[in-house]
Amino acid sequence: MKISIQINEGPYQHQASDTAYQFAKAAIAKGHEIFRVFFYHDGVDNATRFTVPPQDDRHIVNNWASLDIKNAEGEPELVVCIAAALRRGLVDDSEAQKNGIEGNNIHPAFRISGLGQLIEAGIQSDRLVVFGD
Amino acid sequence: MKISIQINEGPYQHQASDTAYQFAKAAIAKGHEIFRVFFYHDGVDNATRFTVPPQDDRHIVNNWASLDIKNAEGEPELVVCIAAALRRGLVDDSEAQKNGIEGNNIHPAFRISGLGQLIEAGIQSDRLVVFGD
Amino acid sequence: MLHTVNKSVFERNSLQSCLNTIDDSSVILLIEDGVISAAKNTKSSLLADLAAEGRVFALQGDVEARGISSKVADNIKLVDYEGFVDLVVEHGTAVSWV
Amino acid sequence: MLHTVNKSVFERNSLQSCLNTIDDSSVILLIEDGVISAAKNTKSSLLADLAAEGRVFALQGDVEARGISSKVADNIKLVDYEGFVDLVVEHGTAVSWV
Amino acid sequence: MSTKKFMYLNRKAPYGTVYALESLEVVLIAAAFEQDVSLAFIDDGVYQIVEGQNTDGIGMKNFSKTFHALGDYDINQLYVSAESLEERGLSADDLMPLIYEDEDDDWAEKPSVKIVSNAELSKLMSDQDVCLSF
Amino acid sequence: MSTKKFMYLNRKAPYGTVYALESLEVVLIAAAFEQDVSLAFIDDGVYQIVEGQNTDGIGMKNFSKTFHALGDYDINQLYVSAESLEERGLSADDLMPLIYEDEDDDWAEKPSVKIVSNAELSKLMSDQDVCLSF
Repeated sequence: MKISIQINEGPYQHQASDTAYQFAKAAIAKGHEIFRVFFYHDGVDNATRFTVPPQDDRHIVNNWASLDIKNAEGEPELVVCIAAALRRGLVDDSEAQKNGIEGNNIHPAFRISGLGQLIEAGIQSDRLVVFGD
Repeated sequence: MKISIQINEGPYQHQASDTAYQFAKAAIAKGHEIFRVFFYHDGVDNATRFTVPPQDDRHIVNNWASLDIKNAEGEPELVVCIAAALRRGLVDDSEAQKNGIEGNNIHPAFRISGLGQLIEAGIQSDRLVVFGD
Repeated sequence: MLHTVNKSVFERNSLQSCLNTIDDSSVILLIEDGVISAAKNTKSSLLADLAAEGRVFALQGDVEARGISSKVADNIKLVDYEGFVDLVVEHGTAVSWV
Repeated sequence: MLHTVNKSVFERNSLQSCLNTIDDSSVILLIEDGVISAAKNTKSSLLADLAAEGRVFALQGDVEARGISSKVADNIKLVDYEGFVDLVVEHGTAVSWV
Repeated sequence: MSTKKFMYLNRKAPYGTVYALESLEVVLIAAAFEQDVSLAFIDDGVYQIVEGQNTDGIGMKNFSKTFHALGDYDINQLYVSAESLEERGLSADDLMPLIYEDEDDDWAEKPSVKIVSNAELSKLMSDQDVCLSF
Repeated sequence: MSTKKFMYLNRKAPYGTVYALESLEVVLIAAAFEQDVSLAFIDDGVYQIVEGQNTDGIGMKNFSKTFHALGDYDINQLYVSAESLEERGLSADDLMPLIYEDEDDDWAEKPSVKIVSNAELSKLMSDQDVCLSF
């Protein structure tokens, strides 16, 4: 089955991202396809490459990256909402340049795109499951 | 009176940071001293210089920076908890170097320090007010 | 003491928890979504006695933002952010029921 | 339908809201802090009827994390993350009471 | 693309958290996808469409007027829980008069907001393919 | 530095949110400042000190054992709401046996956890100079 996931909260503050990761891993193990993971609201903060958790704790960003969820064109299907990302300071090179910001913090396993990607995930997938606060 | 503030949530997702900012501005207007603002939990995300809110919306990070809260030595008293910051991907040059991260995202009006700064704020201030989810 | 409550009484237990442990001289300030508890509704009775004693305040900006200015329950006093600061100064230790 | 509830019945209204609108064939999965509502307590009656019909599940990892394995109310079934996936597959549209 | 029934489930008050605003942003984008879109306002979500919101005092953007634009995007199924309104001491008169023009009825102006019981909401929800929660 | 009475107010369950863990991190740091420190566990906060937490199944760090270290840092005033326990079907026996060694009583081991009524909690809170909420 094709399953998509929406994540509304950032890493560590809420369990939402952890639960969604465990769910995605289990779905893949059972032979399902994760069509897309869409990071919305504070969920965009799951996509930063600046995270350094304590050594004895899980690394939520790397956990997501390790699932290596990509589409047929090889693009990441860990998708970060652009509007939510800009509001909260999660940028890639392109957005940094457009907005006069020096640097970027997006992890390469994720990509930034529009909200249409969430709707599309709802249309294309057999199931969409939301994880939030 | 000496007043300190603890902020537990990031910008935009919750009103906590907005309310705390309005409270701090009003306190200053009434002649009180804001001894320290301590950003903890997701509150650390208030300190990123990467934020680009929509043009018709308030810029929460710049709002805080505009209060220009400094101590007698000219250091910012907008203090970000280091443990919480590293977990969530908010870094300055020094922490980036220590942890092998290329780049930084801290806004120059803030500084990263330890949790002891929160306890010290409680000891030194006449009041400590917490804003959260 | 000053107790701040920032969530709606319909969504969370924080107002009830505050009321469970509040002492006889403390006051409550409703802020953010907490002002929803200031409106006349099926749970108004929770705050009625304290409000009658003049011990319940609500942040005016938050009341207006939620469009409930005309519905604020009797005896609940509206304050602005400067009034919030005054309450913090006057009432000593501040407890936030976040 | 599958309804997930991730907050404690003591803290938030989400379980009650879910129960207000759930239809006769839907099931509920308690996850994260939602598993607190799976423990025997003063609010167990809320879920008793649905549980007796075999329509209430709780995520085992979350139950164990909170140290309440021995207190899970009668008829509430424990599942792991693979069981969570199965529930999503079997029950169609998923509604999250976040 | 196939047509699916999408429901946007709104249970949070505006301003205290961003969910109401960012939910509205999704709904506006969703309009372009020509799916069957409905919005449900339950619990404190009903405050999102209360008339007379004024955010001057809190320094935040008042996005409530954007709800008036939904009709122009053919989004005209806004369901409000009667029980949620009543509990909060609110009635239909307290809500914004949101309308749309019905192209099948000579563009007559009709109300977009329907107040329904929780039992009716239950049926509506059971009928959805996708439920996005905010 | 002057000595103040600090209370750490814990009202959230562990793991669902980070507040419990990060509150404990503050308390451990606070020990170095030689203030009068107490912790209150109210509402779902009581689950923070329930015995037998096992996080193997959720991939998160089990930090509950850290509470046992508090005694060594002279933090031994842990107040638990009796009403909160009762409502949740919990009793004193369900809590971790947290202890400290009383240096004024020949290092006798004593319990750090005191179960108190909400009325007693109210008095304790009124006595504080600083209340940090998590």
